[in-house]
Amino acid sequence: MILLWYILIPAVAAPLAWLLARSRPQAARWVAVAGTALPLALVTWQWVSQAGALRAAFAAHGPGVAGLVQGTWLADVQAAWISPLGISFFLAEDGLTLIMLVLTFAMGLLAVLASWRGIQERVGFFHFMILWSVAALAGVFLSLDLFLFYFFFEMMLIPMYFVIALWGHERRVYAAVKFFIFTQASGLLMLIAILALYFIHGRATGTYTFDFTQLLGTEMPSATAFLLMLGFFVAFAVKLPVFPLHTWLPDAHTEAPTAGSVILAGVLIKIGAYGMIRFMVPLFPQAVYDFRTVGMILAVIGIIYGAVMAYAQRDLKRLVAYTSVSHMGFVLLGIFAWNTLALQGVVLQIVCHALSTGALFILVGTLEDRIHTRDMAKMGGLWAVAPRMGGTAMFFALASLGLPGLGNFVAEFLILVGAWQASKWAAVLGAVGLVFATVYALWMMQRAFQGEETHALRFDDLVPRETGMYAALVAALVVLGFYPQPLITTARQTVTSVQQITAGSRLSPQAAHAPQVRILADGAPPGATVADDATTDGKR
Amino acid sequence: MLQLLWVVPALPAAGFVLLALLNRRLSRRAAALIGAGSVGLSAVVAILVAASFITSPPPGEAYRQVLWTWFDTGGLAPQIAFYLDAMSVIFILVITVVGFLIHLYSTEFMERDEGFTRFFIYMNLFVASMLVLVLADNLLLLYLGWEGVGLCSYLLISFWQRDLQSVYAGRKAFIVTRVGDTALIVGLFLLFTQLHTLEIQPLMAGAAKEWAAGSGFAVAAAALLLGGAVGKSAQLPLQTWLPDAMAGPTPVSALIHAATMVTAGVYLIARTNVLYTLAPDVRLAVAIVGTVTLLYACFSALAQHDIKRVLAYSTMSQIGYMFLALGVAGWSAAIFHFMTHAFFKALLFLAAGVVIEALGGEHDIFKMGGLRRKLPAAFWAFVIGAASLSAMPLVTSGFYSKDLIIETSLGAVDGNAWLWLGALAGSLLTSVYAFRVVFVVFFGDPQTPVTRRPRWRMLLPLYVLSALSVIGGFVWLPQWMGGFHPLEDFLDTALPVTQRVAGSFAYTGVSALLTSLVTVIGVALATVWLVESRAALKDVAARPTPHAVQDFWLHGWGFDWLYEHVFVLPVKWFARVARDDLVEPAFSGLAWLNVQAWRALSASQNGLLRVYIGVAGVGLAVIVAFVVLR
Amino acid sequence: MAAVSLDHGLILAAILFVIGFVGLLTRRNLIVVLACIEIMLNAAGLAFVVAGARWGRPDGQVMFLFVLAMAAAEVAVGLALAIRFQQSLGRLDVDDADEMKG
Amino acid sequence: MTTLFYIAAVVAVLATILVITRSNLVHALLYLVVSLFAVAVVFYTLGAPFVAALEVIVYAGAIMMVFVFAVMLLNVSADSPLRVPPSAWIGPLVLVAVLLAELIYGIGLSNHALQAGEVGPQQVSEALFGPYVLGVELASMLLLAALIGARHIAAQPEGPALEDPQLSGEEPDARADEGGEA
Repeated sequence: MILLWYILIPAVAAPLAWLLARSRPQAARWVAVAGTALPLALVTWQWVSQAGALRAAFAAHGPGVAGLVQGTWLADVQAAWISPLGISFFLAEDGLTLIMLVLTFAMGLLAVLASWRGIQERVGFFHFMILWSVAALAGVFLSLDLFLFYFFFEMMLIPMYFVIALWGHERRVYAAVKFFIFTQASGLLMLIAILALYFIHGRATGTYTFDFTQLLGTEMPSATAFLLMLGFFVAFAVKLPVFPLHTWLPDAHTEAPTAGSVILAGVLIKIGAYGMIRFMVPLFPQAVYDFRTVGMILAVIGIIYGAVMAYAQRDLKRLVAYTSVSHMGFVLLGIFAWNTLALQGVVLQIVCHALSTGALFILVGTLEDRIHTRDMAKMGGLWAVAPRMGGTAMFFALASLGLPGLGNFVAEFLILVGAWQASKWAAVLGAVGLVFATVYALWMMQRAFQGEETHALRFDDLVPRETGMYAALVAALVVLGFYPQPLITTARQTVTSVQQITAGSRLSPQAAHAPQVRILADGAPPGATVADDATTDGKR
Repeated sequence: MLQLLWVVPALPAAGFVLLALLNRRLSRRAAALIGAGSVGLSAVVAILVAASFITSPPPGEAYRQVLWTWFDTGGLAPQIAFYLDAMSVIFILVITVVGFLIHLYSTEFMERDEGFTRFFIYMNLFVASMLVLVLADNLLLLYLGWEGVGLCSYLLISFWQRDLQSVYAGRKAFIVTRVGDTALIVGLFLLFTQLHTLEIQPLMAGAAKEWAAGSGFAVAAAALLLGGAVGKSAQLPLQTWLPDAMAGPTPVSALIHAATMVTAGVYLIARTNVLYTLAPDVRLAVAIVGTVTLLYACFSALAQHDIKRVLAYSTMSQIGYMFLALGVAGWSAAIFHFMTHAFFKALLFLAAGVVIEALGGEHDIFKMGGLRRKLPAAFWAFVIGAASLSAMPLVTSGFYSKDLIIETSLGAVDGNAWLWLGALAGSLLTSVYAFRVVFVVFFGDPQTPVTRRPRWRMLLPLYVLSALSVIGGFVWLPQWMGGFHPLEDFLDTALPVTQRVAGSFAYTGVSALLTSLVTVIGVALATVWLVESRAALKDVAARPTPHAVQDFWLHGWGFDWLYEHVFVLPVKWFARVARDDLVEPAFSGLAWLNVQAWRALSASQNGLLRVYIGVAGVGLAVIVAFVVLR
Repeated sequence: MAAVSLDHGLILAAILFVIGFVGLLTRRNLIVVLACIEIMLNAAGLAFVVAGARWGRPDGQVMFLFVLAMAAAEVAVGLALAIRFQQSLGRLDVDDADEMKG
Repeated sequence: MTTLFYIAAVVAVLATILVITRSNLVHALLYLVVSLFAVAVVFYTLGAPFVAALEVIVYAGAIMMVFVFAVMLLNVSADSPLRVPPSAWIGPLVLVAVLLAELIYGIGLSNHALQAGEVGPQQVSEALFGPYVLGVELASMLLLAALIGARHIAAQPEGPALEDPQLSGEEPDARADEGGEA
């Protein structure tokens, strides 16, 4: 039942914040803090209390670790909802979900804190929207019924639309509509794919159900599977975003208020990665395998193109937005590599990117609050004015370029090592992307913070509330850089189980002509990767 | 004592954290104390550890200390672990001792700078990273240190952030080395995928076991690591960043861009020597890269008139010697030269720093002159350094290490006469440019008034380094001088012994004689050249106008121009063209089509009822036609 | 009684209908437009009656009655509109009422 | 009877053509009455005396009277300024020619004979109040609605009711605009 609380607490806090703000706007902020901090505390508590189970899963041999396969979840809720159509209210939580929930609530809290001063208009409605989106996001990560997933998936769009359209910057309506159209149109493709899957499975077995665990392994012609996979892929690719479908992101991130950018970059786009790992690949392993070359090419293009585009921008926030495109290219690369290393890297990248890019967005937001511009041509030499801010920006710029010792490096390294095992060229080009990351990160520092201060900008350095936020993020990134093991252990259950699900697809002849390609191979004889991990475990 | 190994990098790291957290709340004195003190303590601990290592060697001549497992997944489980063997002992000693001296020097050199604390934050981080680099037990941790020093190099080159020139130089340094690092990290992918570990010792053992000599994997891995090494060590073709890196404060140049960081490539190759033994072609490439770079840098150094750029090119050239030594399997010789080079090059930079400070930030050697009497300490330090750099026979440490390399380049089984000739020629040119600087800066007539004289914190490092530059070479005397070589014996516990051609001409002392000869000739040439142009030197404006060749050398043989046009400008051009996103037109085109369709359809809504009815009639006619003609 | 051909009855209805339609398209006077609509409705009613007569059934006539009721209602509203039209625009030109355009 | 049908048909067509071509409104309406009478005759020849009677009473009588009243009320008998140029007739004529051709082709000239005999008022009434009683109720409601609607529309407006300013009112976004800049 604890899972229900994750959705209910923010969902109940949302109208409460709205109502209370009528009399006292400040009350809405505190309600919003409570509405995100409470589930955050709850999920952290759950994490700590389940640490033993997660570690056991990490050390275990064989398929005992697999929540998805065995139905052994950390927690789950299953209730009939619209039974005649086979729709159930099915929430379940495993390691990956846990991480995503922590991320969601942490980013939600951060978003609330980051807009403490910036949002003065319609305070109640704003926090209503933020809490609503947090609740919907929690729902997305928890639901295992495809219909329920789609329900939350669409539900989360609405508050984001309003957040961008009402509290955004100059071109906010354009950006909001663009965001909505992109996501909605691609979401509809996914709905079609879900429905097709529903009917195909229903016809074949006689049970019409949206239950993801039952839909796994549905038999269908490979061409059909490929089309359905594309439906899912487009929806998640728009979210992620993947190279040719990314153009909504710079606009949305740039025009959104700070809180919106934080949630967008921190959690919302991660749905793409989550959906691919959780749903797309397990449902259509063979089709994903067929699509892999294209996927990797798109990933690599995204990495390099995003970085070059970031370098090309004048608008600081837009620059940061494009770095997301680049970083999400790594995520896509890792997903298509589909082995333990790459998937662990993806999970780490999801978390670290949320922290580093979220921090950069907050930083740009605080800067904009102070100097009322995002145009880097009007900045320069800000380090001299606000050294703490400069140092903070430097830190997160370095995190962005993948400096070892920070979490992003571990993530990118794992992804690239995993990708190397799937495709050498993809890994090499991904590594080249790191050079471009250096270019844009240092360029950003130079344009905004270094050089002579010529624009006579004077403003306050970071205030304690901001310093506290950044300190927490810095600490998290450093800890993840030197000891990411807790995350890896937590994600292991998911990473192993999704690979076991896809293991069957290797029985197809595809395996024969690609011996050195290790996609989907790690789990091939069930427990191959498990043995891998276990040996290293045993040695220590 | 060996258990204290982790303290060596931890102390500067702690200093970094402390300084970074307290930052502005610290007084300059406190910052200096923490900054220099932590490195000093680290040096003490390093000496203790080294002493303990030497007096009671651990089993297997190596000590491994595991702190914790970094992460563990999919068979990849690198640890935060340190590995101490003879080679890393030498490295940590040099890094901490020279590092401490330079920190001490900096407390005075930087005392009037507003970013005093920030300077020590970066410096401490650098020392910590460098120590991690040389102590790393696995390649991933090494890479962490590798990138860490690169980062500090960037931060310190662009330390004076108001000056966009230095920011640009820092950026260039980071990006160019990052290109090399990309090769290195790809090498890591390859090594891990093939050999299933990144721990250096098992990796090397595995490579020796699994790969045949000259096998594709070995060649690829060695070549990729070489890519990383040339980037970090400023060898051709990734050398362009080093001269520009001189935009940073002089102690930075001394520590990072002379003594320690730039030699990381040498360390890497020596550390992974098994791969290079397995890939003789790549090792030959290392030797060729070294030789070509050393000659290239010598010629460039001849034409410079910024004192620090001369030293930068000389650093490049000396690292070229180290690469040459590595290329002919003279592993220990390279480490030996690294050590002496760290002493005399740090000395040269610190002396140059004294001069620069004294003249109020003047870098141009032709605006110096006659400083022999005004700054005697700097003069003698610089002369000792220059003599050591040019391998002045017998009395300088540089002679012993460089001579060893020159000998090895001919006498090792992989050596050949061409490399030897190149090394000799380089030695000649080195003494020419080194003493050219000495004569121009310290002799002749004063050009710029001296405004500041060094005090003890700047002088003490000069004295210590001068002494080390003289005596540092006596730990490995050549065979014809009696063959006293404790350093060689020590390093042989960690590195393979160089295979020598028995009875080679190289070891007879004739080669050493030649080396000495070219050095003396070089100094003489410098004298003659300068005496001839002495008249011209009186007037800065009448400085010998650089002719085409000199100009070509001055600008580093046009590499900057080439890279600018081949790599930088295309990317910039693309960035400018694509600023509004190349994909965007596809989507905005879709939106445009929609708008056009809307325009067209709304134009038909003209409000005239009769027209609507007429259109309805047409529709009716069409429908009826369908019905009746069906 | 020599029976009238069904087809001729229907053709008469069609002719009346299209004449009304031409009027609708060519006349701008609102009253005439309404009259044309009456013609067309009447033609439709005629078609019903003819069809009813084909089978000797009353249904066609019943439909005609409904058409009649509708025509009456339409005229009532239409003429009321015409009065308002005249009052606000000063004349009865349907082309004047073109403000609802895209 | 057949002859009568054709004569009435010709009269009806001619009168109708005159309706749409007369510029004088009253003339046009009177031709319309003629047309309606002719159609009433056609109904009679088709064996439907009841609707023939209704055609005369309701259409030609009541509805046309309403028209005439309206014309008198508005005092717009002359239509001359509203004439369309003759060229504007070409399009509609072509269109209806096509339509008519299609209809005639569809109806065919197959000479289906009609059922002989007439369907009297009694049968109509039985059908009307038997199976179609719901339709009758609906028709009565329609008439009532039309009555009320006509009264409402034609009533003299009190104040500017038709010019509704709400359509061009301020956008909901207006406030947020200021908010965004603040």
